[in-house]
Amino acid sequence: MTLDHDSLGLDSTLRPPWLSSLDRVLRHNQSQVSETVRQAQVRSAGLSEEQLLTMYRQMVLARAIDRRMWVLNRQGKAPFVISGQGHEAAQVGAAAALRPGVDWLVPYYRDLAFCIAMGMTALDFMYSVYARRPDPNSAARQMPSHFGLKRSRIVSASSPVATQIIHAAGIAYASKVRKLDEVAVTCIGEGGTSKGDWHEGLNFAGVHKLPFICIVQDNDYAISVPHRLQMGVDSVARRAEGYGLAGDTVDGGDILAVYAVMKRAVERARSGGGATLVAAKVARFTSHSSDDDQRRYRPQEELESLLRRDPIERFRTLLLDEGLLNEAGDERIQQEATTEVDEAVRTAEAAEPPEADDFTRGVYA
Amino acid sequence: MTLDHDSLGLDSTLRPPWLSSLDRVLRHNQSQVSETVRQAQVRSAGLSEEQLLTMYRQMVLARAIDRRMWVLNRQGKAPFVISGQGHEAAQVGAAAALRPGVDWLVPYYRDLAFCIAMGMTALDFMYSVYARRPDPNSAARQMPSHFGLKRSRIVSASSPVATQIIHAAGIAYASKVRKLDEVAVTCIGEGGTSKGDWHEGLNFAGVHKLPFICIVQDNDYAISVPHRLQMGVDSVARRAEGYGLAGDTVDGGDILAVYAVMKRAVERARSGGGATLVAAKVARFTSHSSDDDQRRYRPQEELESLLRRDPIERFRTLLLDEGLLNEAGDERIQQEATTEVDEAVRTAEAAEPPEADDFTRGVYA
Amino acid sequence: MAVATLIEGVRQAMDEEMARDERVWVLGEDVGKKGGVFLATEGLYAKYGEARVLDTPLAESCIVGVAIGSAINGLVPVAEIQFADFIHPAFDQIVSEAARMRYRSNGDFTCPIVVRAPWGGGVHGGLYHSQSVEAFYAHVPGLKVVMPSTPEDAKGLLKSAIRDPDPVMFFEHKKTYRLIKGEIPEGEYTTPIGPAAIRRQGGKLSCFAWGLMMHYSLEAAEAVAAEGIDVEVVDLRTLKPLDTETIVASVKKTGKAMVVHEDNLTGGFGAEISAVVAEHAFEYLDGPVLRVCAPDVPAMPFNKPQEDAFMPNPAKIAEAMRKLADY
Amino acid sequence: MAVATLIEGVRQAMDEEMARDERVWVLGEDVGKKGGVFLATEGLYAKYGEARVLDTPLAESCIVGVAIGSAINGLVPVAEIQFADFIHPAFDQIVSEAARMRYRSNGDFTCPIVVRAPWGGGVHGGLYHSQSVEAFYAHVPGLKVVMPSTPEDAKGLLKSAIRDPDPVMFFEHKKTYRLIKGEIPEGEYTTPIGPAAIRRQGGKLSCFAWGLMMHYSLEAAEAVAAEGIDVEVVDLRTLKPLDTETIVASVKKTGKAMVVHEDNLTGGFGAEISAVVAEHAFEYLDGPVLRVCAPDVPAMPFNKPQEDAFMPNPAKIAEAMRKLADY
Ligand SMILES: Cc1ncc(C[n+]2csc(CCOP(=O)(O)OP(=O)(O)O)c2C)c(N)n1
Ligand SMILES: Cc1ncc(C[n+]2csc(CCOP(=O)(O)OP(=O)(O)O)c2C)c(N)n1
Ligand SMILES: [Mg+2]
Ligand SMILES: [Mg+2]
Repeated sequence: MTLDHDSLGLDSTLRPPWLSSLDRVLRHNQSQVSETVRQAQVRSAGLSEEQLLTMYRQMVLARAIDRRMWVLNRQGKAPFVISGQGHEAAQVGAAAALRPGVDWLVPYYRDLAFCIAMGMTALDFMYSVYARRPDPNSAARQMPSHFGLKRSRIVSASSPVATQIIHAAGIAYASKVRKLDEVAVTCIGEGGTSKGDWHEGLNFAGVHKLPFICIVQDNDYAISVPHRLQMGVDSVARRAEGYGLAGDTVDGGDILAVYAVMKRAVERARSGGGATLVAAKVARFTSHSSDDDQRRYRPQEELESLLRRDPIERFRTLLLDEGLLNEAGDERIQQEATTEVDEAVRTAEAAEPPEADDFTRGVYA
Repeated sequence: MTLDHDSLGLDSTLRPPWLSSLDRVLRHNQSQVSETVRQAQVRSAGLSEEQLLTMYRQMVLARAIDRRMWVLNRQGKAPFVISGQGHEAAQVGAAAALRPGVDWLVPYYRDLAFCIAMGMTALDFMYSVYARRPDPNSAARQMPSHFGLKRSRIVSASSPVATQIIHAAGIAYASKVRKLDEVAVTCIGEGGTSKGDWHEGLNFAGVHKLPFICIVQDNDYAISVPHRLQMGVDSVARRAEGYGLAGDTVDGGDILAVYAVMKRAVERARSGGGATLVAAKVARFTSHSSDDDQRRYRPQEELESLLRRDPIERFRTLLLDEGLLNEAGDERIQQEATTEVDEAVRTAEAAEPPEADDFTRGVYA
Repeated sequence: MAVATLIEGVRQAMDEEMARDERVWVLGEDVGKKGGVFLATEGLYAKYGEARVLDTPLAESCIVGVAIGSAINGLVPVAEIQFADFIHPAFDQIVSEAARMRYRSNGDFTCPIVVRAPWGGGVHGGLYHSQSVEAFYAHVPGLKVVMPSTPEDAKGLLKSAIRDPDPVMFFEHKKTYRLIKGEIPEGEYTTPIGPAAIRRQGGKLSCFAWGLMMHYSLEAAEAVAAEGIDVEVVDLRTLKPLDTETIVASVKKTGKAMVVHEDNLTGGFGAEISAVVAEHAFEYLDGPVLRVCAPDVPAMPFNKPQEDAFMPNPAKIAEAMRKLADY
Repeated sequence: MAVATLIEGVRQAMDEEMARDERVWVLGEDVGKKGGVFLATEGLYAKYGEARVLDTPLAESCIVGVAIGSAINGLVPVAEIQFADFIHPAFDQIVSEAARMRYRSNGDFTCPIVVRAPWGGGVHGGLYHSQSVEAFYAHVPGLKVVMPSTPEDAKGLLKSAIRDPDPVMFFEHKKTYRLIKGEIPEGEYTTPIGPAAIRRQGGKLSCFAWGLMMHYSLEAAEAVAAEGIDVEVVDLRTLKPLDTETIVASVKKTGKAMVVHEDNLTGGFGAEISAVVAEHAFEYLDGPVLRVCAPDVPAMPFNKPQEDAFMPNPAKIAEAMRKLADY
């Protein structure tokens, strides 16, 4: 698995020379972290070998789907693509602390890996990329990455940023009133925290000590708007106290750190200890979406440095070093992901588009 | 000066026996604070004797106007009354740190004393209570206490809670860009901090380190909704850090403490040090408005305890103890206030109501 | 049948539905101990407790958003917006979220919520406690918009709204709360969302209205009846779905149409009624379609002379009736 | 005269006004280095610096509220809302604050702001990147609503909007940004806010439209002209104030009227045009007033077959023209 250099917005004709050698540099840097530290990390996480490998598989699959989207976009088959590359550890690490089908995910558009980890299949998603009739997210009414999957309790997402935060609070309020042992998790970018709805949702969760967790995936940019113009503070987790929430800032590239933070947050939620705000610092590898070109506003050194922050590579190295994975096993996982994506693409591509006249259906019950 | 017992929502027929003796209790309690402490307070405030007496006069006048409104309401002359009784020290203490006509006040409906201190006259206000044509706030288009006075840079206030916070941020942004030495101060209740606009305004002020101060007058209630259902934290000032703002919680009944906090905040603002969030804990003496009856939701002991929190009585005692005021001087101040209110009432009552057809004027330039 | 106020109908509807179905809950500012600023929820807090009669933070987007979330997770929320004037901060949650949840998820997630709000003027409310907001929401597919004008309808329609599987905006004219009294049927009943009610049969012209203006139109109709002008007054009750059948049928009969509303003229919902008539009843029309509305000023002033001048009233309506009858 | 795109007209207007008047500034999401997601502000950041071309936090209410505040303190803001679909969170600031500042303060405080937003569909935008929002704002007294359809007007009207002493909502159809090219006069000019433009003279029927639909209506008019149906196409350009004079005069001439818009039918601004015609041109009307609009679904779907089915297009418009001509 290597990074999708193209998705950095550096299309092949323009790809600068430094890119060719970066993968090596990256691998080298990461293996310098002491082995003992890593082993301790893995042990203390309290995750079984199987769980760890499942998490790795989910990340790999999400990345494979994501990269394929960009290919489809360049082929003119996917008119719109928005990506989660670079956010996978934050999402899969968080999902690992949840119970799919019991806990709620109120997602945002970068949560592909999160959704995969909660039960969405590559095919479920590819239907939406191709805007095909069987799309379980929205029957192709919405753009892709506007997730929604009833069987996995992934609540239908819209485009307006931050509205979902309040829905998650409402879901959690219902869980509390109905005495259901459920946690509502909702995600958003750091840009989205500037919206009134984010505030109103967190405040409500704080007042009622709800089983609610808000994960801010802070990738330093809201499209082109940098962190410094978005907020006057280094981490939004600093806002937790002001709402009566627990707050954590975590390296969102470190899947085990994310898992640990989320495990505590879930325990807090389920034991009546109240809500948590997690700020996960992540890297946005791609342009904001297929309509954007991040070279317009991100300096080249910054784009280069992203390559050293691949959360999948980081987890892979850890698993290899731990002896939980070998190159052959990794190869198999990559291959399985590719196969799944190939099949999803084939099936989705062959599926029917929605019936034109069907669009007036379902406005009301 | 005594409290307006009626305004506690306890109308005379229902007034319980305990009220008759409370003034004495109150005065007794307050004089037990050691004299040296008080003198130190006054000296360290850095306010001249004249300034202190001006502040006292402003509070007394505001209270006199406010009490008269309720009388007019009972007489059927003022259909709607909303009060600032109990908030006066927070407002006048804050205003003392500002430069009227230079600094901006973006007020809320309880800011009668604040407006008086910034330059509004009893007559300016009474015109609006009577909904008379010369009303400089809105030409009687708005309900009373929707302040606005161009010459004093008091920005026209609407009813929707919290919208004004963003206006103040915008004003401060313009001051900064235009390199004008101005501070924008905006007020709101603790209930209003739950609104998205409050958050969006504070965030913007934090990003740009604006010459902006938000004073939250926390009186424990938003109409009937108690603090515990409004926010999951004891003081909203705890939210300051999360915006990159300075934050202070202050006893809003202590005029000198408020002044001190505001003086620092103004210095910070003017020196480019950024914005401040002040939470002033105050008591709401009256029902929310003339349409409310707080006995429906506030326990009687709580209403009684309010009487021990009169900020004017507290300041008066301090001034008396300091020798800055004597009973005769106080009497004169009270008398002057009464006279000013009497005259304002007379003039306003005699003024013309707006011309009926005039209401279609001034929708556009 | 007992005579009661309109607000009592509203209160009873919530009380009965909460008793009937424990998923039903009420949320809003001051709906708890205080029983709402108009007392629409009086007694509910004592009866059903804080969890089901919740005083929310002062945040309208939060109120609607929490309602939506709770509906997704099995509850049936009745959200109160204290004044319709303060519903604007919730516009995005209502228009982008509530109205589209079903559509965008192809029916997998739904939004059975009710948003109640007192609207309308003539109560010294000034610019921000008097507004009409129905035009904004009646334009939005996915929402239903209900505007009762009688105690019986207030109760019956609110009960229907609570049981409706889709989001319902339920607007109660605050001046009618205690002004309008009427009989409320004993026992369980609901009033269907959709059909208009012909409140007064007439042959000369059709007058369409809702809320307080429906009552003013009836008054005006009585006034001109003495002059031989026989007006049919149609209480639309529901703006969305709109009962175009009844509207068109009435105009077919009378040949003349007018609409009365308190909202300002331009882009008010009266325009939609006019447009329906101008398209679907054109061949029966014997005169222009008139609108009696507030003028295009931002909202009604607080001072009495100007508030009076702003509001349509029976006299102004009667004048338009005469003018139309004479055409 | 140089031929340019519509968005180039928009960009030039801001550039020239910023050069002319240093109080003018631009704020919004991504308007800075990136130059806006559609590149409407391209080059301005480099030319005028961050303080005057400000990337704001992701918060629409903040964008409009800061614009209002800055206008109170002497600046002339041009706020960009990235997509009209995301203007809803600013509804309260626009309707309660911007529109009423002058009125409620009796002229002591004013609100000379411009709020620009790209609207409209046919661009694979799905439910939330395709909406029409003009009906919401054209209903609100205190606002002006401008909807240019040509590069010349986009520039001239935006310059007028920036100089206007009152809040102007300036809606640019995103599909016309690069699709529609036209001549932009050399040198300084403005186009007045208010008057409609007759884009095609015709005697058989009047067709009122704006934005992309104006162009589709012209196309349709050409198509039916071959069949002998001579359509007058009126580009309203400004919905508020509405040029009722031109509307009524056109219907007096042709005797038949139709409106085309992309927004959904019920309560869309087409209803207002119909109502104006049905009241003020009734005696000249020889047929029903038709509306060709999107159906009442919450917004246009992302998938192509359904997006196409949602949008009015020249064929659908031509069909309505034939039907009306035949009446
Ligand atoms: C209310 C609203 N305003 C604007 C947009 C357009 N928009 C979509 S994503 C985005 C940036 C979001 O940034 P952030 O929250 O940091 O999330 P990220 O994309 O970086 O993960 C913007 C401005 C929107 N979808 N909703
Ligand atoms: C957006 C909005 N929602 C509701 C109201 C009705 N309302 C007016 S004042 C008020 C309570 C305000 O409480 P708080 O902010 O604590 O200020 P206080 O009155 O206690 O000083 C409410 C709910 C309003 N004016 N605006
Ligand atoms: Mg981001
Ligand atoms: Mg309060």
